[in-house]
Amino acid sequence: MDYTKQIQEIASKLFAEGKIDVFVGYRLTGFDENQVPVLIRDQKDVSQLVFNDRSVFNLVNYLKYEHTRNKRVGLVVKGCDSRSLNLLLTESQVKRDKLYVVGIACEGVVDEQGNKMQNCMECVFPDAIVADEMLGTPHEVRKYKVNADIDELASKGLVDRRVYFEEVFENCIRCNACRHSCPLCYCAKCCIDQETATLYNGANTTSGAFHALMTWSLHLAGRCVDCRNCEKACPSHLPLHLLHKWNERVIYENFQEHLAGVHEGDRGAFYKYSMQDPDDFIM
Amino acid sequence: MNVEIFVTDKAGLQKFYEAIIARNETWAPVEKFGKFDFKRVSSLGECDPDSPIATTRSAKPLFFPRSAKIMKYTADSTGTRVKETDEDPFTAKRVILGMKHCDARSLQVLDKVYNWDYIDNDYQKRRQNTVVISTRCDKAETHCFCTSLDYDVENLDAMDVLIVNGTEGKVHITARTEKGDAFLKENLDPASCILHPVSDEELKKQYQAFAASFRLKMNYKEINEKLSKIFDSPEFEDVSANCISCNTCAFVCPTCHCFKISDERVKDTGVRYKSYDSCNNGYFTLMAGGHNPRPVKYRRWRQRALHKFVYYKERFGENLCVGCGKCAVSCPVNISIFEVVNQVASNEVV
Amino acid sequence: MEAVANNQLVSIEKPEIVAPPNWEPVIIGILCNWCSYAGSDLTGTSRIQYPPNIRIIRVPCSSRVDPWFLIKSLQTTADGVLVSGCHPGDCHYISGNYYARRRFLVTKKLLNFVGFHEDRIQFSWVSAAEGPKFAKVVAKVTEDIKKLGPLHLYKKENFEK
Amino acid sequence: MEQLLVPMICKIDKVIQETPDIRTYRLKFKEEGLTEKFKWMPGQFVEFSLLGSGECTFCIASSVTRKGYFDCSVKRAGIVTADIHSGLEEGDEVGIRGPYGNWFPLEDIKGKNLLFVGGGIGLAPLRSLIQYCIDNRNDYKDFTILYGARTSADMCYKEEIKEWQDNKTLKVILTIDKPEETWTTNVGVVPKILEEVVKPVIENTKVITCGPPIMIKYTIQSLLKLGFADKDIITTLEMRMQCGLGKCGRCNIGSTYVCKDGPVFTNEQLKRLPDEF
Repeated sequence: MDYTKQIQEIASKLFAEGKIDVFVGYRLTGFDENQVPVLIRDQKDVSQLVFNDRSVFNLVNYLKYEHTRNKRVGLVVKGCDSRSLNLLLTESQVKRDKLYVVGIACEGVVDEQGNKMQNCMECVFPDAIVADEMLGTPHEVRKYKVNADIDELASKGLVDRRVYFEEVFENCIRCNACRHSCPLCYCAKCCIDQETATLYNGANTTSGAFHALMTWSLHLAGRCVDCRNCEKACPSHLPLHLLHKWNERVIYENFQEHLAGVHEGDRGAFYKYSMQDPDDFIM
Repeated sequence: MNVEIFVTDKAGLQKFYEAIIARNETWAPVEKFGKFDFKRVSSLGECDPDSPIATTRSAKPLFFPRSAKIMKYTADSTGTRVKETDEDPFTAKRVILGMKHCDARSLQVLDKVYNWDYIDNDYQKRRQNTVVISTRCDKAETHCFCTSLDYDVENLDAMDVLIVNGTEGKVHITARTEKGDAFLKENLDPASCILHPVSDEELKKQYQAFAASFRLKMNYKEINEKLSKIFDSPEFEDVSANCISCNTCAFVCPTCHCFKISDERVKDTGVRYKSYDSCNNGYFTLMAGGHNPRPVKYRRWRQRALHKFVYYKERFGENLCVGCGKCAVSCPVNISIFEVVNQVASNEVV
Repeated sequence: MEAVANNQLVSIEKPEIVAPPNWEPVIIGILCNWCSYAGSDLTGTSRIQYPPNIRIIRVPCSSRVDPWFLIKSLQTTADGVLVSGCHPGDCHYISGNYYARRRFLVTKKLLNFVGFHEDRIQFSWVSAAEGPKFAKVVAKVTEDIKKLGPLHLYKKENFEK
Repeated sequence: MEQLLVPMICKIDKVIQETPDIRTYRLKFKEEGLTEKFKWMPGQFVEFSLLGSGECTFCIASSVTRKGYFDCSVKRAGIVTADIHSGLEEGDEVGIRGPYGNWFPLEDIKGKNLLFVGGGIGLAPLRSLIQYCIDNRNDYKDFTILYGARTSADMCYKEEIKEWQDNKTLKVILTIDKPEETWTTNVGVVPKILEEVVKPVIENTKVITCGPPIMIKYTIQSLLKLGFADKDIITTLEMRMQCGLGKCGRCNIGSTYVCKDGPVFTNEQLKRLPDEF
């Protein structure tokens, strides 16, 4: 999967036609195979752009910052990224007419060791859903698969799970990198950071981490698109995908096979309801 | 100080480690979720003191805990009482194994800020009660640039005991401070070592090979000088464009020392904590009433870069960066502070 | 959970935590203003007894209950939480409880996944006319949570006097 | 460090509602002996903590020469200050750490004419110095106080201002931003009044100014226009602080720690700082 040339051509065409102010893409770090997101504002820098299976980071995240706000933006999206973009469009965070989206029919990206990422192996929608232009050959429709880690953990006993997650919360240093790297966390001030003392858990304690991670994952339940930006950002390498994948599974199984951001205008699972939702757990 | 170099082999080193762990409260790099971090260990099997991979987070949490209790208090109808917190677990006597050079150096840098004006007694106590055992790296990692900064890596005296791998499986153990000397006398079995009181030729050679393996090299004096002049450079806005303000760099940095104070209260009792904070945070400087001196990302980013390479230098005479590259390793978007600082400095405004 | 020697209760999630003698659980009840709160009122006025372990908080609607409330309750003092609202179709705000139902299911499952027993968080639909049902629900929740033992959440040790 | 951050407990002796959103709290130490030990200079600040809500930085608004108590004036602005306003009454207990920071250069201003320019809550740090100077009146020459507020209701320390007006050795000039029916004296923003009404003597005069950032900015501009030297203009800066000890890194402006090297700066010093306040 290498669309470097096509993307460079598209970007330079867009700049030449004056259609965009900023193009968000990837460039090489210059010293290893990894890539750095880059915001290009001038046609002469277009040659920096690359795209291959190391283009991991979800660029939709950059639509949150002042560098792209109120500007016409060109953007490269993979399948999972486009789902988050779709949600942002539905939630009125970005304007479609200010975006020029280059969609990729993604064949999966790799982690730093060069192994295919887990989420790519389980990916249901590898093709960009929102796009002005598509690169690559579209894939056939895949079936939703339950995450292997989830299966393994869910089969363990309550006490074991508690021990496992206690370790997770203890290792969290509450840098909030997960939140900042998430394309869907766009609130100006996160509810976890509201300094109203009775609700606030500002300290980096285990309990604060429990509170923060649980609240965060529940706010993303039914919205998380499994791009794994958070996991990549976490300096403690916490298995954050477990929380999201578990929620995704519960929602998929119980709420009419809902998957986040796969249809245009489709909101998160908590923004709608159905008469058929399970009721048996309520007395 | 009269430097004695003990020479032993890999097995002797393992024995040395075992003896330390058996006799002292020991902290060493332990693998968890696929990376290393300093943890309390009770046997050598749990940890890997010689791991070539540096810990993701620095040893900073052992001296400046991620969240320390300042006090507990009760406030009810009978009045307000402030209570002592529990015994600080970090002030006990302890040994840290497998610390890298850069980490050890960061403690010297932090000493400056903690000992000016108001002296941080807890930090002092933690420092005094800790024996730092450092292993010199054999090879530089991708993001390392410790040799490019204002300290002599070869003759660094930040650690108490230095371990260097020599040729033919030999291991050299030296004390670098009085504390380290006393510690070696107590814990090292001289029978397992040959004593070399004179030459340290081999150490020099190892260091030269290590220094030659660096990919990143810069002239810190030039950087200091250039950065101090370009506060208003528009370049900052460009280079910070792909930063996502995630704070990871500050939390893993061995020298970042900003903190916040927060209260938590349930009914009548409460605890006040001091915990890490980062200047990349949008509301780090937000004042009540809405005024924010650093309201946009590039200004916060600039504060962090200049604090590392200009402000701290002006104030305390040292760079607040030890060149460990931990921030670049952990950065989710692979921004390297080395590259960015050099890029800014190279675009000097007239 | 089975009682160990001396009839002491242990925490189901952390077996090393043993309840002090004569331990009584603390349960937070979050009730919707229009049905369940009125229902609990009816329970009182009709002199039906129910366990005193529940502390009641009134909210406008069951969909006002952010999962955060549940987490925070468990994190500070509560050993269990009961959320109660109108029966489906009876919501004062037309569809509030349908939204709430989805959120509750996910919250319950997620907390169970990270190692809390499912019964720590319970839900019920209680209408304004169902005074006896409210008493029954509270009795059941209290009994369930007594069986589960004390909840040891990371927080509590910080706040012991 | 943790010990340095533990506050001392104070009892609120008196609450004065100065304006709709400013209250002055008169504090006394609960523990005996602390009152004698707690010495401060005009311009210094304390960390005021409402246990459970958090800490706030307030300057001490009274002079050390008025013995036995100290005042903190609190404007309702953020979360903690809102809690302070709604939650604290006479007899309640709060935590105090301090005093921190530097103070007005008392030696430098001795024997000089003094011009105080205050706006809104900015009178609080000036009040500390004004009280100190009134109590050592013989050390100073002419004494002018210019104080401006948005409306007459927004003026704090009304009682005390009356006292100052009655004091024949002081000259007090008040102004409000917009005309009001009952208001008979000056109307207009502080820099305008400064130029048009006060017309200060420049020789041998020190100006001490404090107020909202925008007011300070324009006041300094008009002072320079009037011909004052940079070193004769003294102001106090506002930055977010948390530790007050020069450690937490919040109040850094360049290599300056406002909590240690400030909050009192002369305009000469301010010019050297990067423009980030």
